[in-house]
Amino acid sequence: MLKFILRRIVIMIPQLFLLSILVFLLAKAMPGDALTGRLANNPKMDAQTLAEMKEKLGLNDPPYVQYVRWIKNLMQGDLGISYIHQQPVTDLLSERIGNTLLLSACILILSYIIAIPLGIVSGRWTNSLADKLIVGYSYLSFATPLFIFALLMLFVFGFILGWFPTGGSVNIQVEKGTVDYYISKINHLILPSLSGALLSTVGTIQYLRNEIIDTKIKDFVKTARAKGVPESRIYSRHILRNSFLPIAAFLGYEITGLIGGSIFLESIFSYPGIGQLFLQSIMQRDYSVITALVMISGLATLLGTLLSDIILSAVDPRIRIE
Amino acid sequence: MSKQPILQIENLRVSFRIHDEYYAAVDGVSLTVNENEVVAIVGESGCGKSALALSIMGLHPLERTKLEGTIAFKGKNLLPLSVPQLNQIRGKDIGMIFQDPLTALNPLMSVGRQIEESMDYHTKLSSSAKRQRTLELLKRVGIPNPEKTYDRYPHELSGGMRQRIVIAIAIACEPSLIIADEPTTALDVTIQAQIMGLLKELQQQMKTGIILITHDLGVVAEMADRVAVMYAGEIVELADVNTLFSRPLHPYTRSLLHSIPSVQTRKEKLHVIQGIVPSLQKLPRTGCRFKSRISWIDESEHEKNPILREVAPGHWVRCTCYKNFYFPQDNIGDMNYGIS
Amino acid sequence: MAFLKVNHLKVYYPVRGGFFRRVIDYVRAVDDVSFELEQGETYGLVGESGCGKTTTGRTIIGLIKATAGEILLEGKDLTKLSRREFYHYRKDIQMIFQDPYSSLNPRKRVLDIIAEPLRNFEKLSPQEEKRKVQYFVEKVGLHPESIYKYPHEFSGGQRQRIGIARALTLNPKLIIADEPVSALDVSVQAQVLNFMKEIQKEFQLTYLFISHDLGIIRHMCDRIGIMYRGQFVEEGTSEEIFHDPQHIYTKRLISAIPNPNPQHRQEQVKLRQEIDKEYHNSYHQYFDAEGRVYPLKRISETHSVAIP
Amino acid sequence: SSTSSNKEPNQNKQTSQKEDISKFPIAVKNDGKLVDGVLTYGLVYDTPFEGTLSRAFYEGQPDAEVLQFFDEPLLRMNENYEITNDGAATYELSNDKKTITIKIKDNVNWHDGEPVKAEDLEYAYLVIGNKDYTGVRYGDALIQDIVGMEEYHSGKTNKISGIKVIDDKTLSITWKHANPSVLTGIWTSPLPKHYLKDIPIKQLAQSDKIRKNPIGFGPFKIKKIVPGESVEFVRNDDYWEGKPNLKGVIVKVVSPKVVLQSLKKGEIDIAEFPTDQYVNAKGTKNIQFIGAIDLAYNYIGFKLGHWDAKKQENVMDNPKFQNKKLRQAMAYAIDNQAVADKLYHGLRFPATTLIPPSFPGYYDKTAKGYSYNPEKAKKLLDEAGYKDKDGDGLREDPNGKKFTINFLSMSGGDIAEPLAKFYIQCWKDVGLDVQLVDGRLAEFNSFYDMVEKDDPKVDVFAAAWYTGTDVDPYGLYGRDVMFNYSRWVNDKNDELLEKGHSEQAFDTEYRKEIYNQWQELMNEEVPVIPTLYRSIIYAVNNRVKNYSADVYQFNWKWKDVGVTSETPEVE
Amino acid sequence: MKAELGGPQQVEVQTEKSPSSFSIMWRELVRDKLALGSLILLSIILLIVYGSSLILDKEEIVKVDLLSIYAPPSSEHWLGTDYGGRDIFGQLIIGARNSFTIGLAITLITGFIGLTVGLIAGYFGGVVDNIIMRIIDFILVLPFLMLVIVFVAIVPKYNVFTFILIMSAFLWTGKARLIRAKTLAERELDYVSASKTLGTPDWKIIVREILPNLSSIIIVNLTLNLAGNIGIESGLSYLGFGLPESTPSLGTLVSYAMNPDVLQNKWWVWLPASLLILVMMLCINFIGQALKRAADARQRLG
Ligand SMILES: Nc1ncnc2c1ncn2[C@@H]1O[C@H](COP(=O)(O)OP(=O)(O)OP(=O)(O)O)[C@@H](O)[C@H]1O
Ligand SMILES: Nc1ncnc2c1ncn2[C@@H]1O[C@H](COP(=O)(O)OP(=O)(O)OP(=O)(O)O)[C@@H](O)[C@H]1O
Ligand SMILES: [Mg+2]
Ligand SMILES: [Mg+2]
Ligand code: NI
Repeated sequence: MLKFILRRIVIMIPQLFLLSILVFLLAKAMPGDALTGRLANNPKMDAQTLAEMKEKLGLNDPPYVQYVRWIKNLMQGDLGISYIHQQPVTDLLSERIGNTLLLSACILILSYIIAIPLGIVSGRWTNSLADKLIVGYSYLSFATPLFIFALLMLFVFGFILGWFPTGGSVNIQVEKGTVDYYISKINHLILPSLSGALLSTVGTIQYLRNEIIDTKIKDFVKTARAKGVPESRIYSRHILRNSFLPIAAFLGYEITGLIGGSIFLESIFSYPGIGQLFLQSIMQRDYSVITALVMISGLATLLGTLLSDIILSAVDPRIRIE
Repeated sequence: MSKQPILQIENLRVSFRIHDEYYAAVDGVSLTVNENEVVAIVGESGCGKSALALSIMGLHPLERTKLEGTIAFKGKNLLPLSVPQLNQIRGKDIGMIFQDPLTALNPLMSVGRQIEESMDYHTKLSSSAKRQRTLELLKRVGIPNPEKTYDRYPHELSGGMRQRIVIAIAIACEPSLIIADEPTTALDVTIQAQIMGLLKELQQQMKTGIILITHDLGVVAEMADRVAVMYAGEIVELADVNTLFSRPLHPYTRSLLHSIPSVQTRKEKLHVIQGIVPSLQKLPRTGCRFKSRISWIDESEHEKNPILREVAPGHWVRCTCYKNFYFPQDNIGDMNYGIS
Repeated sequence: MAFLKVNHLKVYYPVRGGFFRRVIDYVRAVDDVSFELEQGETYGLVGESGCGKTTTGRTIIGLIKATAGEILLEGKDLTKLSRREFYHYRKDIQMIFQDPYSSLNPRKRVLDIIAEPLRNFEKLSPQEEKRKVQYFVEKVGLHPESIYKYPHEFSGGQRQRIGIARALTLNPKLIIADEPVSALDVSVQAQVLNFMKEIQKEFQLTYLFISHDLGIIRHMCDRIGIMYRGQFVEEGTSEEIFHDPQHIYTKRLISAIPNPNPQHRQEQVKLRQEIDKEYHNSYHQYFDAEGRVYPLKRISETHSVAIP
Repeated sequence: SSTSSNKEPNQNKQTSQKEDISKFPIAVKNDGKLVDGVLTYGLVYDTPFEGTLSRAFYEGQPDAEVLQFFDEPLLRMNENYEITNDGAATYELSNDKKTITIKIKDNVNWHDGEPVKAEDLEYAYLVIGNKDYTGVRYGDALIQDIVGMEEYHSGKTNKISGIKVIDDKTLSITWKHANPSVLTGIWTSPLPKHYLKDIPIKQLAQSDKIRKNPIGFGPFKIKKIVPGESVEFVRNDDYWEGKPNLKGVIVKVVSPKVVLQSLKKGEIDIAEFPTDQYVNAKGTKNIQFIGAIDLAYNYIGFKLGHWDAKKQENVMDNPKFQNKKLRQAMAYAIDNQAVADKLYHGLRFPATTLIPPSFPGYYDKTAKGYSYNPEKAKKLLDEAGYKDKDGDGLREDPNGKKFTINFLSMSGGDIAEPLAKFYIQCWKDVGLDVQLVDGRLAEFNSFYDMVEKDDPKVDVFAAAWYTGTDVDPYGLYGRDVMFNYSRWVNDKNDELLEKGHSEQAFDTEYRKEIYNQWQELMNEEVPVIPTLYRSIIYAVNNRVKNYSADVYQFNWKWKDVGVTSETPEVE
Repeated sequence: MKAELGGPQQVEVQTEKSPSSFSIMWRELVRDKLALGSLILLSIILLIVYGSSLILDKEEIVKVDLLSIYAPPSSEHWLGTDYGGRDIFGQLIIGARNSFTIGLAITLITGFIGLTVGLIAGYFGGVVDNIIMRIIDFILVLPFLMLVIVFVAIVPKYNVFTFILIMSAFLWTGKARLIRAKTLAERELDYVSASKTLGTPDWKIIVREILPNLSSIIIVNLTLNLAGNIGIESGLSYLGFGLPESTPSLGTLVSYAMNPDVLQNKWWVWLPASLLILVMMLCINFIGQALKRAADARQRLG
């Protein structure tokens, strides 16, 4: 098992290396740099100082020199300094990544909480009215753009009904570590994560439904029935466990999707996380942050697939990892 | 010696819905299985053997299947029972063995647990007692290392082992009837021989009745007490095993027996049954269903509405078309064969 | 000279493992197998599932690469040929597949299926092609009109015939039949077996007949090789194998066949038990310390057994 | 001084109404009685604030808005953005106008109780001038002009000879040249030396003392920061000007998309309000809108040459638009009034000169600019030889060749596209074939990349400048100034700009006269066409008292701002 | 973003091995009232959209008219106007055409690439497969948004065509995986071995033997994908990297709803486009589901 994980991680290294080159080249290929047109609020600047600053930031070095410098630091765990935030990228990320992880985890959990029962109902009672409604909902959610939906949620539940806070990740007036603090955190999470979750159920519902339909006609289910196992146990013990396999396998890939979705959610709900940070850095050409984020999300994707494999091997005895 | 009937099937019809219409895959089958008796059902693929077996267990998808007639298990009709009621009987009084031992086992559950599972619902044993019993069962079906095997998963076992597990599941609660749907078809001959031996041995020990579905006449000859030959949803011939092999009457039974190459005798040419089994929708529903496949027997020889007749004690044949069909090696005249 | 001579054929499948997924071991699917086929005979290959029958057959026809050994067809070693050269020998060896459902492309008409080899090897006009296809279709006992139908419109036995017609179009000398009837229903098996015998005479075919059903082997084959874990345990004529089996494995195999005579039930069971006992008692006489069989030893003109 | 807008507001409005910024109140009206309450201030941005909470280091506007609560410059400004003696310090200018002496008032203390000292201001200069300094403030000409600054910057000295700490509270700064910009642009924000001195300058910007626990001497103290999203302030009882009215202030980021709703719900009390949403927000009962003209203008520039980085000067070598009449014609052809009224509902209005009315002292009220006059435009084009010779409705150049103008415009916000389209249509109406560069609007970075690098694909570009408080246009139009994006060079221009910040220009009348001449010159030569002036609007909850729309706080103070009820009014 | 749905693992579709699968598909489609209705509705929509976009003057529609900004629906502007005074109805028609064309083109291009790559990887297996799969894995970890920005910035003319190419460059991987998996299964079947023994060259086996057998899952997959691809540019429009406004698209219209004022008060700008996307997606989905049932014997309605 350990060997397997190690092996997979070793395989990741060249991938990440390639990714690093590509990302670096892309970052450089984007028009403009961190200083382009960006001195909007510093009206007093002369060409010489600007050149001096570019020099200081290393923007004048040939790209390969910049790359080597970057990769060297990267390997020592130094992600560089954000130009825009004037802060080491590691610090910046540690401020933000917690929020995104929390949000993503909530979305994931919520979407499973919503999707799994629906998928089960719809797979178990195929072609029933409930099934049709659920399938209808899953199409609808598939067809609705996330940002519109999130905005509507925000207006309805945040403003019109006023049930939830409309921005930020926590109320600043509560003391960190108190019960109130955690309640406030959760309260701020509900709306964005629910918006994300409601729209990201379609995959899970459909997979689960298909999988149950497939599994319920398998021979071993017949065997279980022939044993006299009650219907509810047939589902809980035999069909569902088998049907969850592809969902478990999908879990790792979900991570990629979450990073994409967080860009929208974070900007609509003013929730400071890395999605928003990524967008901001892209817009402002904050190279060190962009490259760090891409590397991290690449790593997350790779680890996600690894995670999927590990989960899969944990639940499926047929897949043994030596 | 009079035997207690445990299962009495009367006039069973099993119909499946295809394109909004129901087609009978099992059509008016009556069959009795006595205690401590092995009844074999043979026939070509698609003749309705499995459909018959599944209907006893109530395992057909309810929304697409229509069941008519009666299936009386120890005098109690199973057909009107609800699923929870059936669950009282399934696994406890009737056990089932499926054809493919790999797909018949849940890949995600240890085999020990799978055997134990039926005890969960049919006995009040403590978990250690259940485990104890499972280990015994494993030993009984000839698994060399029960303790170790208990925690194994199906894919870790060989085909023969798996089939033993399936058998262990079927006999876990000492049922009085076992339905074995092609239990050895997927296995090699040597393994097949072992499994057959095991089944026979268990049957003799437990005095259970067995419905053995197969298309291998060799297996039938070795295992069965009585044989029912099915064709196109109907039983065309029913007799005890010796009679059936020595004096087959229905042309279909005869053809089957002659078309199989045997190790003992080498023929230059095998007997060929013309044509194919028609699909469910195209099945002839009137007259002798085998008619179209024996062109050398004249139309008029077949009955209009063939029924299963007892032509000799315990020997039942459908349709009289066999009568003028002469087989030199048979000595019909010798016996009291007549048409009642 | 033998028509087909297989010499010390080995086919190993690599097993990967370890940190770098390197090959750590091999599955010895075929491990040093030698046999010969004479023109016009039917040679049976029998054994338990997984013993390497299919692999042997597929290696001979070139679907699998041999790890070592020679396959001599009329003296020419097929394993040493380049792809291009092998192309010319293609015509001489054809194959009948086990599953008549998956061996015919469901999307093609019978005409296209049967004409496929013709299109590869001969440039025929559409008329000629059709005529030739129709000739073979009739030869295998199907209606000439059938050529415009699709495989799903035929029964298993008919499909198998289509497969045979396809194999015949190139006038092959050797046909490898890998369990040609095991997927067929009992009542249809006979059709195909009879038919195979017929065309063998007509086209002077040599069969390498693979099966695990000893009844069928007995019915079809002149000579038989019994395989066990990639090796031969016994080889001989049909008579010799069935009436005078020498190797305990062969005996066991034969005794396991169910006897279709209910009267002999008791004896059959007894025989089986005896042989099982013998198998356990004298195991080490037949298998070496690793459970592998010994090299074949000739005990008569035609009969060889793997005993030390 | 210079810059650009990266926040092209979103636009819109009902066709009929038209607003007029001059009719907006500058200050809120509230006659209620003050209570001791906490006010919530909204940072209306799509992105979190960066959190570089130091005047010497911040770059983003959100940070600046956070800074105003706990830190301030030592010298305050009047409505002409000139320093006064009302602030935490007083100043005196020497007779030669080259030396300023700043005296910090006695009761001015940092939030940790330490007094603000002269060495703190010196320290600010030492940081900014240091070669390890990571911020952008050193670009200021006024800072570089300090005697000894260059030597210090290059590392030759470790003190700036032009800056002298006279005593604990007094300091003088001497420049090489006398420049009236001193009055509007002098740096007077000290850094708490006692607090920061142990941190290497290179790491100041990233240190916790600036990012997490910054101190200032402003009316409020930072209590807590949630990075990127909110800051909690409490009253600084020790504020030099007296105890502030508010018990505390909460600053939090609010997305522009929901700012109106947040205001209606009372979630925030004050926010800079996106002008494009004003028409819908108008009439909201629980809030008042106050506004002023912004220190900015939009313009359309012609690419007349390129920037020679080696020589550090602009070279006017692009022949395409050298003909003044062509430029004038293009200016006459566009209907800015329509744009202002229809697209901006009057919250932007046609610009007439390059000094916006937010500089009341220098804005030339008499300037006519270029009002919409397509006939005149056509006439000028005819005169210049741009005639339609092949009858396709589009003019060819004087040589009869196809004449296509490539127009670069920035994307962002809804209005960008129709605006660009509208200009193109306007020009087409007078027979000019104008096409968007690459057929599309350019994204912010691409836009400035092309403009700064004088991409030959670009003939004409639409951009905007924030002017800052210093009226001096040199930083945007000087010969050796990189931000002179049109690369226009002209002797008269050089002369006027030079005079504009000469010692003589300390005389406001003189300076005004010079800048009037300059505005006239620019209008005549039109290297850039001024198009629109902008407004800035604040939405303020009715409970807020003493707040005003002028960003530079010349007639109000945060100390005086208060609330008249415990909780915000809700609609 | 939404395009993820196609996802790394496609829904398993069991292929029915029968040549008349087209007729089965058709039968299944006709049998399913919902699917049939969807097909008819979709055809009508497409007819109107493609038909009338021939008549409409695109220049006129995208022309800025400052006199009728945000005009509510009226007889002159059936669905009102946007902030540029441009007719929404006209934009809706042209937008629908563009969006559908984009969706279709992306679907086809990704289908083609995915098919080619998947077939090659699946058929040859071994090293080839390994290399291709590594490439696909790699593409999966690429930062999509960033690449789009870079591409948008460096392509000289950013229009429908380049947009299609950019999106296609990323979205083929899912399909390649699916096809590969199917091909892997298919090549194990004996008819492929048969063709090999008959001397048929590899490329012919791929094209003539395997490909036709994948047709039903390809059709099903492409149909369902088409639904996903129609709204694909709306997310990018939100981020500011959608199509230029001179090229109206449904996504652009929908993304106007980002402006809270438009969202709340000017329904005519974004709602019709949203509904149109929804209706088209639902229609295509229903058709796709019916096709899928046709391809999967167990789920057929009968
Ligand atoms: N659930 C079902 N729905 C529709 N038709 C069915 C169903 N199950 C079986 N059939 C049809 O009923 C007939 C009888 O099937 P059954 O499975 O009983 O045959 P069998 O004799 O067991 O054949 P085999 O030897 O192949 O197992 C066949 O024609 C089959 O196609
Ligand atoms: N592609 C492969 N890779 C690895 N091992 C293989 C492969 N194909 C076959 N084997 C192994 O090689 C051995 C021989 O297989 P083969 O298919 O030749 O057996 P067989 O005698 O034809 O069996 P059956 O009767 O089941 O068809 C088996 O152990 C099998 O698991
Ligand atoms: Mg069956
Ligand atoms: Mg095989
Ligand atoms: Ni009859």
